[in-house]
Amino acid sequence: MNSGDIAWMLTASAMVMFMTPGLAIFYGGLVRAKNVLGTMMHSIISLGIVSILWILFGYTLAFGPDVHGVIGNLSYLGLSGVGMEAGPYASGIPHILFCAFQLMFAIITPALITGAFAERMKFSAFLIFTVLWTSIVYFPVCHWVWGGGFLGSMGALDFAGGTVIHINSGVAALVCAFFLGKRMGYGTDQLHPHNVPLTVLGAGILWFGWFGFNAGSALSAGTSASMALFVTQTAAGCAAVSWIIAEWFYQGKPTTLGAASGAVAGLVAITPAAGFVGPVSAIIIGLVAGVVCYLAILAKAKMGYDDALDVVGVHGVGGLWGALATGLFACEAIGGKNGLFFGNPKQLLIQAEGALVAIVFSVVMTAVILKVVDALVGLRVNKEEEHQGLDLSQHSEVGYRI
Amino acid sequence: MNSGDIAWMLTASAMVMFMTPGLAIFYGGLVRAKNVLGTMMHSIISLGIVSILWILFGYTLAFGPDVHGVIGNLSYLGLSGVGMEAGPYASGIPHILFCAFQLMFAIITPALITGAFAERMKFSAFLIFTVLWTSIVYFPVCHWVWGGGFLGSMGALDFAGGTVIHINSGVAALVCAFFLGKRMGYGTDQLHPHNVPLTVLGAGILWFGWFGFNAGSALSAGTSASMALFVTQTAAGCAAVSWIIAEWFYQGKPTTLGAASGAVAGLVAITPAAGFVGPVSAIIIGLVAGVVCYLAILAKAKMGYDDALDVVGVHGVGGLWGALATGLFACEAIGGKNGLFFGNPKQLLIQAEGALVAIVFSVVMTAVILKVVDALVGLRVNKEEEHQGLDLSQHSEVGYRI
Amino acid sequence: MNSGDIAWMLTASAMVMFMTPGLAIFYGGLVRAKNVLGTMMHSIISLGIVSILWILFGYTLAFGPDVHGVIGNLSYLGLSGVGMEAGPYASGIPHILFCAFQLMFAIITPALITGAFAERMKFSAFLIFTVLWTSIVYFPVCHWVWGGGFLGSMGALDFAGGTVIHINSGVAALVCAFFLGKRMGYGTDQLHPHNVPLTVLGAGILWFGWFGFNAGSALSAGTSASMALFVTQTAAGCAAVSWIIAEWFYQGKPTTLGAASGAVAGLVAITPAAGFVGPVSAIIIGLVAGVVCYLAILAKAKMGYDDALDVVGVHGVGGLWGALATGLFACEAIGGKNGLFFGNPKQLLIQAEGALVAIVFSVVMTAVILKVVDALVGLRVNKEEEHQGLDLSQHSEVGYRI
Amino acid sequence: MKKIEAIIKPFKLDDVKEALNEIGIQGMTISEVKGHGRQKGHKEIYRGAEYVVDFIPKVKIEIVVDDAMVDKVVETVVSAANTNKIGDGKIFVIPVEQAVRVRTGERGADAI
Amino acid sequence: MKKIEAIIKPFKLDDVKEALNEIGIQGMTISEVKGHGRQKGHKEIYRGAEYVVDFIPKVKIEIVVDDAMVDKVVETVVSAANTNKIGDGKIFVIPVEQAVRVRTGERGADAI
Amino acid sequence: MKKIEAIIKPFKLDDVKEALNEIGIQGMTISEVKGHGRQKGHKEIYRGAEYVVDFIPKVKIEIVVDDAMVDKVVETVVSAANTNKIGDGKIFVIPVEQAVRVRTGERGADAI
Ligand SMILES: Nc1ncnc2c1ncn2[C@@H]1O[C@H](COP(=O)(O)OP(=O)(O)O)[C@@H](O)[C@H]1O
Ligand SMILES: Nc1ncnc2c1ncn2[C@@H]1O[C@H](COP(=O)(O)OP(=O)(O)O)[C@@H](O)[C@H]1O
Ligand SMILES: Nc1ncnc2c1ncn2[C@@H]1O[C@H](COP(=O)(O)OP(=O)(O)O)[C@@H](O)[C@H]1O
Repeated sequence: MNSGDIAWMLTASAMVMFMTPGLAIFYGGLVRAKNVLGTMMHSIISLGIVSILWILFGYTLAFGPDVHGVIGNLSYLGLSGVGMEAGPYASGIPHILFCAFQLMFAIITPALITGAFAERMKFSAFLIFTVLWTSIVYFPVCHWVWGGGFLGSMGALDFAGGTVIHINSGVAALVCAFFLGKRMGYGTDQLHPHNVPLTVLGAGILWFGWFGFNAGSALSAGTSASMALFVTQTAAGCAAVSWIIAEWFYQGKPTTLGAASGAVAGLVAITPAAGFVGPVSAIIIGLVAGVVCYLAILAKAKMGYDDALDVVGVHGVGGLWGALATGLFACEAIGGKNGLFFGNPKQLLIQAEGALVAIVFSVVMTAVILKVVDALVGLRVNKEEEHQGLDLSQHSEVGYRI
Repeated sequence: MNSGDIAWMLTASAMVMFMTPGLAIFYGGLVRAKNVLGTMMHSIISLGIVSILWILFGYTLAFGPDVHGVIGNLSYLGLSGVGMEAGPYASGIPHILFCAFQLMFAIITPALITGAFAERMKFSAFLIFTVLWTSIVYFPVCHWVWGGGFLGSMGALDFAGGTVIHINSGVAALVCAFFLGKRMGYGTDQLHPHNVPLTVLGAGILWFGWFGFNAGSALSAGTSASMALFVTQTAAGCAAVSWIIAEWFYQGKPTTLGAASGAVAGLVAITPAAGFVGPVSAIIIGLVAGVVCYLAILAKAKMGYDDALDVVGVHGVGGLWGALATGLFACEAIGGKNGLFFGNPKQLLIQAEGALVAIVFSVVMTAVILKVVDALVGLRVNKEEEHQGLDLSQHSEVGYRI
Repeated sequence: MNSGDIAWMLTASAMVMFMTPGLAIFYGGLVRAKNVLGTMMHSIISLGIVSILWILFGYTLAFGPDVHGVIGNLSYLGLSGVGMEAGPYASGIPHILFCAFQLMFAIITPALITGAFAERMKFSAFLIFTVLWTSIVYFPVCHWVWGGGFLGSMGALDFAGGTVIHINSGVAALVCAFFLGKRMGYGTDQLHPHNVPLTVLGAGILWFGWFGFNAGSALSAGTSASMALFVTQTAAGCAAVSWIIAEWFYQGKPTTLGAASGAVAGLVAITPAAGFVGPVSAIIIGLVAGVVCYLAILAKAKMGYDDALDVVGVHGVGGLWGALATGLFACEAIGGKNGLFFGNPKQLLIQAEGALVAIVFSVVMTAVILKVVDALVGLRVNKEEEHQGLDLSQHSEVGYRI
Repeated sequence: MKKIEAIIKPFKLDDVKEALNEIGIQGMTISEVKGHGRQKGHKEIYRGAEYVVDFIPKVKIEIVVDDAMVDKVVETVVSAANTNKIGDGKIFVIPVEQAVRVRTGERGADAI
Repeated sequence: MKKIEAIIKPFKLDDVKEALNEIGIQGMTISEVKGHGRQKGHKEIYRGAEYVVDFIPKVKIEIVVDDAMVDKVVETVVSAANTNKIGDGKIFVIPVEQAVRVRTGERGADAI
Repeated sequence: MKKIEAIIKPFKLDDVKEALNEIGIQGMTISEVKGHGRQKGHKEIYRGAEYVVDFIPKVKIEIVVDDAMVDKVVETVVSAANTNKIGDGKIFVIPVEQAVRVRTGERGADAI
């Protein structure tokens, strides 16, 4: 073990944890004032629920010794055998620290989805959905890519979770948006953000935490983490710029929310590529991410589903672009693998296959889970409650008395 | 010295510092809008005052060579002799870095108390109180446990400050609440939070910083810190969940503020235990913390003191539970000591004794200090000022013009 | 290379990045509600623009092999040759990580200036200004001090950027304030902060990030970083205290905004001195900083320029005091160099010379750039737009719907 | 001239505004108010205790019109704001003796 | 019918509301306003300079009642809102020609 | 007595207040309202779509005065609030039957 690696992974774990409160205020600012707490609650309570699942059975399903490439076995049930010894996934740090770091990823993934069903989902339905989705969708997909499962073995590259986290949650968000239907007033009322400064601050916290996310995924404090950090900064900045340029071009004005959204889109896109590409590639990945995700959001308006906080456009589309971009820009000198532009066209195919598998699995399973939850408790609050807002109807609270 | 340890302790120090601004907004959001700045000011200016006290005489009282188990001698007055050499408390890091890390603890402890006298204390009285309390209560108690004093020698376990910080400040808060009396309008008006999103963000920052607090208390980047980080996350998450379940059961609705408060309760409870217990114990410590602290707050309503922001219920009761839980769940394999459930019932007794000593000392000394401050400048603003709010009456400022 | 150093510099880079969103909300809270987004946008989009400039040509101008002490050559154009190998500026970390750390400094410097032209600058003008100023002013001055240029060779001490960042931006801010003229309503309307809690939180984030800024400037996780961290905390705390004491004395009330501003003033002042001075010197540097910067702001009112968010008073004056204080308090035992009070009066002179060069260069170049930008697109929004606020007129957005 | 003050449910504002525009009424002034009446307030929970907040958010619309238009405006508001639930609100008609347009100084019916 | 507009100190709102409920008045509409009058404003400090803010937060209560109730309501408000300090506020009585309940279309005294 | 209700542009509030003070009017109550009329609303963009927000922030000033003062007050407000642009606002004059000072119970002209 190596105290430098441990120092960095302790920090990175804390930073990734901090992303979830960051997400809470990022999303919280985007909804109407009457839903701010209900929306933040989704993220905050995920920090609790997923921690419990993780210890009980999540870690062993995701990272227990592999069973046929599909799932981890039950060796680590209740974290038995997961302690202070080094390995098995990273030689420089204690097993429990790897487990802590990965827990933070498991927390934020279902929390990301909540943007899609914001402002109208029952709290009880959200809880059951989160428990089921994390257990049935996240843990397996995580295993497939990082835990010794078939996607990783196949050679799919996913440095910090473009497929596991962003495509996975983005696609689930799409299904949720369809199942829940539009918010009351969609298309007629102005369902606009109530506190954009809060959202921008949230984006800032996400950006900060993302260094832990991406550079931490190197699992050691070395050159890989260093390059991952640099390209993370690059892609985020470039996507913020390209998003507002696209806005300027299409709608005549660049917006602050656009800059914040662009930054997140860039962070999403660089996630799978972080340890595999260099700075100039990161510029391109970022610039494209800003434009593509912006266009995806414009397209949404025409497609008629109400993905309230644009999880699909940013995480789904951005994650997909990132997965493919990894297949294009990966460079052996950086991360040991080449992509199409460095002479290895096969990698692009593998990336696409990996993404496709995740998409299909996530779509199907999310749909099934939503059906079950709907049958159990009903997905959506009633009209009266939706009018009142989630804060009062689900939690008997109000956000502000200013 | 070891650069990995230094790297981690630099980070941990920064993270613990960040908890105090986090506390400022946690508390700030909980008061009425007219008191938001006055409340935040308490924390912010503590960052200054305590830093000065620490350099001048605080560090030497707390960590100077021990005098009869009671106090440090004056060797380190003005930090003379505290420099870049390693030790004496941690071999892996420079003395000055240990001193910096411990300073952050000294800052947040009096800041925690301020929640009890929120919305009605004179700013001048607060300043004098903080100087006296930190000097006469915090420095000695810190010495007793960590500086070579009698509680540490007795074998009381307090990994990151359950007794030194949370019981100590929680009990002081109780005394303050009694001495200051209730806020105007208590029991008739709705003295409700003005900005819950701010409070939830504050809880997020506290949670993040707490990794530095608990895992940093290992004083090195190794296995102990790794386990401390993991159980910190676990207890916080579990307590957030159990608090809202308790709410759901007792009051019919789970609240966002409950989730945030629960998280803090869990963090408090795991603080003394962090380096001594494993994940499954942490689940139990957290689940109990959420319920016990929630019940403590319900009980407060009946006992008729106005601990405005529930310092007693969360830090006092949570800290006490944590101290005892350390005596129950400590496990030699983790931290070298066993508690009751691992065959060493004596530890529980020692824990109780340690807590009792801190409680008695803190109650008596806090009462004396309050008497003195009251005689000097008066503790409480007058009615007119309380009506106007602390922001205008103490600082001639207003929080918002939105 | 050393994993401890890498761990710390990864963290420090992330922390310094986080300062820019921190600055966004620090400044954002200080303007009127109608300008909050326009103001935050300045910082957020700098994160993007400067990242691109840096990769393309900024890094090589600042840190490429020196040409006559004036500028870096083009060896590192497009970061070619800047990769995962150690050095050349720090042996313990990869070149790309040094490059990342320095990028964060390049980002925040132009962002600091934006406080001077808040509430009235055209967004397009801001963009061009930032591109030009960063390229023509920041990159060269950075080279002079840290990149092998003549100020560094001359022996000017600037641990973390007192001259490069704070004097440089503070002076540029003064020129901007003069060129842009006063805000509408200056002197008659109350152009007061709309959200002081946001500003205080921003100050908290800045404080946190500043540990990365100052202690990170040691470029390794060792004794220098440890001492830098300690004195950073000290100076910030002391300046917060001395600022509010000065307020109490002059205006009868201490303010929360004063405490927050004081903290920032202390952080600015200790920046150049951080690795060179000890704790007691830091107390004095901090105490003086709080008072001097407060007086500078009082003086502004009489001098009749509208430096909206007091960049000149805090960063310009604070930075100058810090540069000179380094020449007074530097102590060989800490950082290898002595200042006046430790028997080396020459150092003070060198410090003054360094500051003077930066001031003259920054004044002249900033003025030229403003002239150019004015000719190209006009610096200032029109009256109608200024009335409406930047949020609506520049971005068609509103900050709050609460 | 009369001033018609309508106190309605906030989410009905857009409907009412459009209905008024349709009958040719452009000018109006709105404000956020809180109402107390038969409609039950909502429940809030803080620290385990329940509170009933019986001031309910409403929107007040003020429209000054010629006497001839009063009935039409009242009817329009009634039909647009109606949800058939308690708390739909009230309309009050108040005499106005003079109206002036600030920009031009015009008075009376010309001013509105 | 008359509309009684009472401008009072914000912290007196609950007292006034309860006093009105006691005499059988349920319906009222309140809004946050700022007042200017004899009461001194408060001082604010920003960047070393003092400012006097002379618009003081007040609450406006509007109650429409039958003519017969006017005096009783006025007296009730006066005694509940009184603190005997400058700035306690004013009550104005304004004629109302018609009242309509949106939900039912009822008019006149039935509507209130 | 009459109540003068002036709806003006927010940034004109200080000018109007001072002009009123100059003619001896101290007492007034102001509130934040939103206006709809001929003045064009502003454009907002959210997620690529444009929205026109046609409720524009205004300030309402209410001043109760003796009949004799009405004209003077109206003129003062008109000249102080005028910017010669659409949206400058309106002034309405409404009869007031009674005024009471809460602190003293004084009535009529003495109360204001
Ligand atoms: N007498 C009154 N004077 C002024 N406002 C009233 C009066 N009665 C009711 N209101 C307003 O009308 C709203 C609706 O009244 P409420 O009694 O709840 O239902 P409804 O309109 O169905 O009779 C109240 O919230 C209040 O704002
Ligand atoms: N002439 C007036 N017209 C409208 N509102 C008034 C008038 N005079 C006073 N007010 C309102 O009444 C409040 C209290 O008046 P003030 O003169 O301060 O004290 P008092 O009520 O004791 O006479 C003011 O803040 C203002 O809101
Ligand atoms: N009939 C009306 N009743 C009530 N308020 C009105 C009426 N007409 C206009 N207003 C108010 O006056 C403001 C200005 O009116 P507008 O038609 O935009 O411009 P102008 O004052 O130049 O005629 C509006 O925003 C609205 O608040």
